[in-house]
Amino acid sequence: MSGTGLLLAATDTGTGEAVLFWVLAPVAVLASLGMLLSRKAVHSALLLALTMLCLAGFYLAQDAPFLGVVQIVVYTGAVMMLFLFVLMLVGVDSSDSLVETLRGQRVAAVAAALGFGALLMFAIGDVVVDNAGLDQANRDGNVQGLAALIFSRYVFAFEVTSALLITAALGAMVLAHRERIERPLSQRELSVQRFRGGMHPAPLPGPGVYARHNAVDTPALLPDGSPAETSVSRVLIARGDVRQAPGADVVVRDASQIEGDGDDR
Amino acid sequence: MPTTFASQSVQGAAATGVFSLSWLLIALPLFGAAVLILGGRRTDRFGHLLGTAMPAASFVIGLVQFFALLGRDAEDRAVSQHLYSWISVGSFQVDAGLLVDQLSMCFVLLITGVGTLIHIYSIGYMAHDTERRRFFGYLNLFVAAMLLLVLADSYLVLYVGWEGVGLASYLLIGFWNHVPEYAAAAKKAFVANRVGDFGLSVAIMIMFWQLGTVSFAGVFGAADRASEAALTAIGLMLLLAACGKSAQFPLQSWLGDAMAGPTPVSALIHAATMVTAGVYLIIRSAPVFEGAPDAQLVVVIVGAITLLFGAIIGTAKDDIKKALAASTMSQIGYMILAAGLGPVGYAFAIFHLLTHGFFKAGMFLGAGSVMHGMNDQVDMRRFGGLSSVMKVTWFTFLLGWLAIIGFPGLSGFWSKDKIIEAAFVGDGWRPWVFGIAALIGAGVTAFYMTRLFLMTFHGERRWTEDVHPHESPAVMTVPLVVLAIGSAFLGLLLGPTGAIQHWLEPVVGSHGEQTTALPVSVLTTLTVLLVAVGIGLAWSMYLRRPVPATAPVGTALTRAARRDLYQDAVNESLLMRPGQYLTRSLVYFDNRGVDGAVNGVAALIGGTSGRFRRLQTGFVRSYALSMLVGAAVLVGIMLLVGV
Amino acid sequence: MNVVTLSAATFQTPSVEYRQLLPMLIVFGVALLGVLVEAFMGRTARQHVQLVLAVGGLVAAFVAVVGLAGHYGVAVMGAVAIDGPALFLQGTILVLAVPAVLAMAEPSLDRGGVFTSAGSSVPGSEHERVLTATGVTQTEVFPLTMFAIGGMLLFPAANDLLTMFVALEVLSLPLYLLCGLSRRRRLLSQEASLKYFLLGAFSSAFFLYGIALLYGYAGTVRLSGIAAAVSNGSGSDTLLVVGTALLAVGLLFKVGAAPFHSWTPDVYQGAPTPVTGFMAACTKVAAFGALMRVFYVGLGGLVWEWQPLIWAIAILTMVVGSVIAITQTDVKRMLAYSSIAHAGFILTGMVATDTVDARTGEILGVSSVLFYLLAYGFTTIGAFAVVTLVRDAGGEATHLSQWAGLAKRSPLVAAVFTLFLAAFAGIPLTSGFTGKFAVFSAAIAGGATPLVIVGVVMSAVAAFFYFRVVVLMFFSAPAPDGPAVAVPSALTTMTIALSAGVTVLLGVWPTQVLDLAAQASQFVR
Amino acid sequence: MTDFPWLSTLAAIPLVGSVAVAALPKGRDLLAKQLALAISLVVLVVTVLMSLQFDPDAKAMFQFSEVHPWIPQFGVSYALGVDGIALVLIALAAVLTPVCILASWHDVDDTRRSVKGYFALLLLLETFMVGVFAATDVFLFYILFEAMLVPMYFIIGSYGGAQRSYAAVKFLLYSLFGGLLMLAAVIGLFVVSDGGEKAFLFQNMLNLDFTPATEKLLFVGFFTAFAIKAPLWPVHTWLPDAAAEAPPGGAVLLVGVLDKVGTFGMLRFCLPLFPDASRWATPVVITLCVIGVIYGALLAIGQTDMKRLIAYTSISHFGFIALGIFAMTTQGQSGSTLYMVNHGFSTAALFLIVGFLISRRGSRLIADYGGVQRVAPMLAGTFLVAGLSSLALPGLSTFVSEFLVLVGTFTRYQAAAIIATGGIILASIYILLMYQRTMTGQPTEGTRLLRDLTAREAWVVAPLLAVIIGLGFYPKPVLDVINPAVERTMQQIGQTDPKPVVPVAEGTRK
Amino acid sequence: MNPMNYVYLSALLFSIGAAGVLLRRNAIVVFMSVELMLNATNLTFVAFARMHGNLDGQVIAFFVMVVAAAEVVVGLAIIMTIFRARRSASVDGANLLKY
Repeated sequence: MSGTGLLLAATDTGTGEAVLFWVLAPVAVLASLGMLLSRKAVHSALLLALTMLCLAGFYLAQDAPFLGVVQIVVYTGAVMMLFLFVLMLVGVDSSDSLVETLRGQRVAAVAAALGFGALLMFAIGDVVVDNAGLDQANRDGNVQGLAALIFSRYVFAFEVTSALLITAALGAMVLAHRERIERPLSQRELSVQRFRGGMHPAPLPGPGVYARHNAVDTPALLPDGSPAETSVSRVLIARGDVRQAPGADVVVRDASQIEGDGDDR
Repeated sequence: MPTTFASQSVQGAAATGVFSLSWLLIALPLFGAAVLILGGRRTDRFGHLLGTAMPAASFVIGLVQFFALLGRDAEDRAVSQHLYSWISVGSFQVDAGLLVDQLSMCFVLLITGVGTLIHIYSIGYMAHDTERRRFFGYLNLFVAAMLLLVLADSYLVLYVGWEGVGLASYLLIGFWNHVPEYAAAAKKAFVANRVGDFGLSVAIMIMFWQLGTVSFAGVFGAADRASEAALTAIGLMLLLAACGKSAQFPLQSWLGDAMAGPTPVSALIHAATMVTAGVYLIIRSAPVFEGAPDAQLVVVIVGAITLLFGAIIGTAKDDIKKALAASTMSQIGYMILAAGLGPVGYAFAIFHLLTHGFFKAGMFLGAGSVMHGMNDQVDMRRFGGLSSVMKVTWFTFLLGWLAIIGFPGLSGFWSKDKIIEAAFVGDGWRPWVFGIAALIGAGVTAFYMTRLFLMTFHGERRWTEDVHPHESPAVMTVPLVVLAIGSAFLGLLLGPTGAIQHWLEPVVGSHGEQTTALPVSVLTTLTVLLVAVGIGLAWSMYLRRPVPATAPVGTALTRAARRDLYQDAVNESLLMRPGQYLTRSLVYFDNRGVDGAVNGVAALIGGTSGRFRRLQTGFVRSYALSMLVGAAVLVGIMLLVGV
Repeated sequence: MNVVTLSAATFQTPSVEYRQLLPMLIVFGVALLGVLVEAFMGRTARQHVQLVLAVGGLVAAFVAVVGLAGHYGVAVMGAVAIDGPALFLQGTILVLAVPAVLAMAEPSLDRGGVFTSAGSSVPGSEHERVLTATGVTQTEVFPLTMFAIGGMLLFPAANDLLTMFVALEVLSLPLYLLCGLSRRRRLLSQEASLKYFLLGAFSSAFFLYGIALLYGYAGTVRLSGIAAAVSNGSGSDTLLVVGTALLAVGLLFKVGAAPFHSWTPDVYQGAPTPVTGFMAACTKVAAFGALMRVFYVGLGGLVWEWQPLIWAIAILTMVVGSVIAITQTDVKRMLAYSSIAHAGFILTGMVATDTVDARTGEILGVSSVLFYLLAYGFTTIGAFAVVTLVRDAGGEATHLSQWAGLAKRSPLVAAVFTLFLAAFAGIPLTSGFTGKFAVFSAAIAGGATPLVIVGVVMSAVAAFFYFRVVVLMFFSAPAPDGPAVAVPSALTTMTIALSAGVTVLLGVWPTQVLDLAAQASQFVR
Repeated sequence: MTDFPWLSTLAAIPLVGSVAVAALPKGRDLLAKQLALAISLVVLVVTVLMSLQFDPDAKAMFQFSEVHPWIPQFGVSYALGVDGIALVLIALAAVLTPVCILASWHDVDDTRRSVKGYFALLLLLETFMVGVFAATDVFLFYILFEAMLVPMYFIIGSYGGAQRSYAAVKFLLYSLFGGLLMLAAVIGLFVVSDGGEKAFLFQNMLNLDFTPATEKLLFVGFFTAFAIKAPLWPVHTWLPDAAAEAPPGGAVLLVGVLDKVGTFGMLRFCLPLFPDASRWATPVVITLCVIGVIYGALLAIGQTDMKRLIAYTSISHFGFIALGIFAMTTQGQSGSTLYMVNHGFSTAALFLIVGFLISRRGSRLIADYGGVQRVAPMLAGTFLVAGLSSLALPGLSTFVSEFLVLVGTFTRYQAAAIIATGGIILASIYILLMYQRTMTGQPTEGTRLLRDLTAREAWVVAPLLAVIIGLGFYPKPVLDVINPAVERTMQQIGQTDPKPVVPVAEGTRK
Repeated sequence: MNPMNYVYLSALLFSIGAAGVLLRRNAIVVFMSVELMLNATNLTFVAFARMHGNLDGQVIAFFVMVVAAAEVVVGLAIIMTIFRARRSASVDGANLLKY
């Protein structure tokens, strides 16, 4: 095999693009590293969104306006929002402890990733490219150019993608849609259920009641002086942001201690 | 060594007339054996009669053939009978064929004649054994095998008889195998014989390799063209075979134990016939040995050692049968010695073999008769003074005794004296060493046989309480008498007349007048003198002094002789113990080593599996790690290979 | 540079060869119909309708495949290659899918069927209990399966890497879902689903990056274009080789080759057993088809570079699969490792790249792999179907100790399972033997004798664990409270009977199929 | 009748019979036994009829040939045919099967396994045994070689002794490992071959062009498989376990016939297909054989279990057989072939009689016996004859073969032959030691009430002993059948017997 | 500026994403890391598309986005079910299947 590529001397891109690159690239890298390192999933998601926005910038800079927009709309706008949405549903309390539990995993993972990255860099470093530019390809407009390809050469892939989307929809239905199999309870039945159940027919106690503080993160005290666990938001408990009620002996530590059935929401 | 060895024509004339019945010689006793062994209890009633009739019939055929041979010219007395093609593969062609010649005829007559007598004797001796029929079956089997041995016309057919007699010997020694020692003795005999058979096997293989044939005719015809090394190798291997079968040093140890068999067996197999097969083999193979002087020397050495060895053991044995067995060993030593001397000794070896067959069989049967009267006791220290109660036995034994010690005029005198003479033939150191050994042997023989005779039949009665000795029935004594007659006169008949030499000359060759190292007359005198000394010594020790009921401690030599000169101890420490150790360690090795290696591989794979299995931790991130590492390695490999 | 410029003015309506695409179109169409059925039909009838639809669709698609025999060529603007291997593999996938779907539809072993009554219900919850009691089932699995099959049909036929990537995803996504829908042991099932999904997505990323690098190398993702670039030697070698390696990662992940196999045991064990059978058989067929197409058609000029790679992977895969299987205690897990080992054996056949049989013109490597895939597929589906029959109160009794003395309880089931195990082990007169013979002889002809020797040794190791099961079934005393062998409905019975029949037939009389594989061994380039 | 498919018929009868027996309703055990016996006797009769048509001196290499294409892509045909070597081995199988069936009449009654299953397996095994000897297509041979494992595996594993499953797995894995190496070699052979639809036909596989390295590799593949099957030292350790744990009938067919496939394979396939490699390997093989002869014998002496003892004697005997084959002389190879037959009978007799003994006392340990001769003379007597045949007593059939092997070896490899001859001494020790310990002495507590042979058992043993003695004195009928085949093999491997060192004058050879 | 810088950047991001998969325990974050890898790939496609002067790369990137979107839906659904059953989205928690 020949050792050199056919593409000859690299054509420089414009200065503006260079500036853009050198500004956005560190941001993208730092953001992705931040995604990797941040303790909270939400932060990770937001940092990933930032990275994606940077990429959108790159796309725009490389004569791919359509992709750049789609990147923002689909990825940053839709996909990442979906992530955040799911995080809200399931993962608000999922702040990773950054203590590694698998022996050797961290070292090995970092080493493997570095090694792999180094190999990739080495491989790419060998490449000498001619920057042909897309001026000709984009001559009728970027979108038109893409469309011409999508609807001719890649039309079958495009059509098949529909199967993918249907699958996705079907899958989401199967896994997330909860079919109601019993008759909905009437108002009366609900009332009966509520009182028969013996638990809190009335609203739950508010926070801070009878306590020295009435902040939302301070549990109410019951007449006997013990803290009312139900008086603070579960979210706060999960985040570990609950203050200790003065004089209280019990500290609520874990969401699971109070939660019963959480899968309805 | 000057020889006028005639290239013998063992490729005899085709069998006609009575000789076409040669196969019957073997077939008759074989038939008897088959009927008696397969027939089971149904044949109990007539088994012993059938068993006796068969060898008798063979004897008759043999006699007829003998006289037919006498009617022919000396050169035409070899008759071959081709039965069928036995093994035929490529150039390896072995026919089942029989050869009746002067040499085999001697044996045929000895085997069937003495054999028949012993069968008759056994009718009485085994009368009270419920398994008598089986006994006769085995005896017939033996006779058949022995006849096959001596009638075979090739080494391989001989080999069949050779092992056949070994089998019969095994069966008969172990006839009372419910006694564990007897069963062990039988096995010992067979195994020792097998060591010898190993030699015979190898000898036959060398023959085929070197000469391309295993028939007597082929081998002897080609022997003069074969290299001396090959012939020496064949000779030594044949000697090994002879040592095994004839209880010669160093394979002698089984014979004493073989006395576990019923006494007629000892008489027939372990005295008269089977044990002399080695002598037959060596003499039959004369053309081979003639070309291999080194092998001959070894034969002589073995003979000399054994004759002294047996004699020395014989002096210390108190068990009458074991003493006789030692004597047999010694006497066969004489024969082997003679056979090793070449043509000068061949005829006399056979001569001694024949006379020995008579007198030793007679003495064994006599001993059996004594045991019969003494409740199967064998300890001579418990005998004594039996001459008065067992007259016939005593008298026949007397003749046997005189014959074996070489009392002038009796059979043994003629045959043994000739061997001693022959041993003195030659130049250099040999006549002196071997001749003197033979002489000393004669003296010692006289001592121990006299000792045996006197301890048994004379002196005070040292019987235990419960025995009431009596003479045996006629069916037992008549054979004794016949054998005694043979012991007395056979020598006279064959020896001085030179009949045996002339008879055998076409087979074993002739020798001219040989000069002995000492004059013959001196030798004869010396022999007689030594014999007299031996008798006198024994007389003074065992007749004039009382014989203690338990053996005195004795000198170191006596003790050694009593223990068979430590032959068993030597075998045990040299062969058995190391063998057992080897076997045990191999069993261990097979389990742990060979099988262990295989199982070890399995365990290794299993262990590896178990360890690798743990890599499947169940953590997605570990899996992802392995994939990333794998991908990196893949990329690495591709970069290495591709760029 | 083959810069393609298509202006709006010059845009031409793409030619769509519907006939060539018919099998895929039928399958996708049936999948869509299935979705509509889900939407509009009553719960009670759905199961039956879906089954009929699915099987009918598969049969129709198969007929379409048969009808295409000999009509080779590329279709839809070169995106799909319809050639011998593609058609053979499509046919294989379709005939394998029929018994697989039948087993999935088994109604009588477990009340309500194989799949959960509702994927959304929480395991162990009241909701799940109530739903289970009604005996409903998640009939969406049928359209999902059909989508997966559609993806599988496209995967080995894809003629450019983009189409291949899309096909990969089309076949993968439904499988991720199907894995999580077991009726029993749902936690395990969901865990399998999660693991499969995360690792699958991870591997897709590698696959995609590989495509990117190859695109960077060749400027096109069409296999013929890449092949042309390789033979021209244009572009950067490092991009090419690294791209090849990364592409291989994605494909080897799907075939379950070491070191990308680690998902296999967990997913095979956790997934509903009929789905496991389906995956083990059909996915493997599709993935090997794609692997062969990429490596033979696109990267055929790079054979000296990637052959050592396949050697190494094949050896590692055979060793890992066979050795680790020895100490497995769960029958499904054991079969999973066995499938890894078999991936290694098949890779052995792939090594014989361009050994063309002088007599028939068949490419030995390709035809042997084609045959092996068919043979192995049926055996696998059958074996997993048998696993569904051995049950105790907790559902399938998959722990090996529970299989002790099974022959006592049901000699027939034990005998059939023994047949499948014998085929896995490559005992003569079973399809496994013919397959092994085919790949090994191709490999030797291709000069890979050491590889065959490793394969042979590993077959011996593998035989150990197969026959350990036989020993258990036949020679061990049954546990007093051991599992029973359930009597299945006609569906599973048909699955097992068909699999067993093919296993024997391909062992005893493989001539026709071998001929077919030989004829189908040439790729359109 | 020359076109009659004798061999297919022969293989099909027990196959059909096996299915029929297996299909009998539960509980009809006696009927199953009778049916199995009848079928095996029919096979025997057909075998005899076929043998009568066999022409030892025919020009064609194989007789009763049937060739039909089977898997043309792999060059595989369904090809059957026999030469003398194969014929006698088929006959051996045909004789031993009914004997074993009769001998096993009550052997499996008290196991908790299906009785009819056992007899069906025996018949199935017979099919494979006939097939494997008759196969003249290398591939077909390989397939049957492997397929044979299966019924035997179940016979051992289902109907064996306490350690049966260990023994069965060990047997299977050993054989399978060897078989797989052979598979690799078979594949290699196919690749090397000229191809074509009948590439695997034995005749077409002869005289292939190999590079030396290829030929050696292929030889090693085949030889290893055969060595394991035979078994030769040091890959023998499966045999004692398998033979000891198998029911007596199974053990007989295992050691008596199945293992012969190994030595048969060496003679039929290893040597003619790879003559140069065979010559190259001969020193090693001869060494292994000699070690095996002595090693097996010594191990036999050290055994405490009768069946294991017999198994080890077989290892010793297989050493002899392989020795004769690799001596590459007519005597050696004819002797080995004859030895295969004889060993089959003599080991069968030993195993069956020991089996009878064990069925009475319930122990395989030598130490548990003693004095049997007093209470069961027939049993002891037949045992002795069988034992003597095992130690190759002249006059019994094994002697002829053992001597031929030795003499055939001697003309080329003197040292090896002499050491191997030492085996005859050890043979006498192991057989007589066992006889002494079990049969002689006073009856022990456990053996006092032992029954002698029943009529059925006597009928089992009688034909075996008759053959043993008959072939000992008159082996010609068998040798005449074997010799032409062996001579052809010698031609195929381009060997001639060494000439005697001293040329023999014409006319005095006899 | 050398347009290859984009490719370097994408390799870097790809590696960071891969490391994320290996290092993070929250299934959602793991999945986000995978998305990062896909994005990195897209960047490569776009960069190469410009270098080669054809739009195929951009088309592929577009398809990747579509596929990724579908994958996200399925993936998040699966993660949801896991979370509901186990009350945890930790990938380490799901290791009943092992050895």
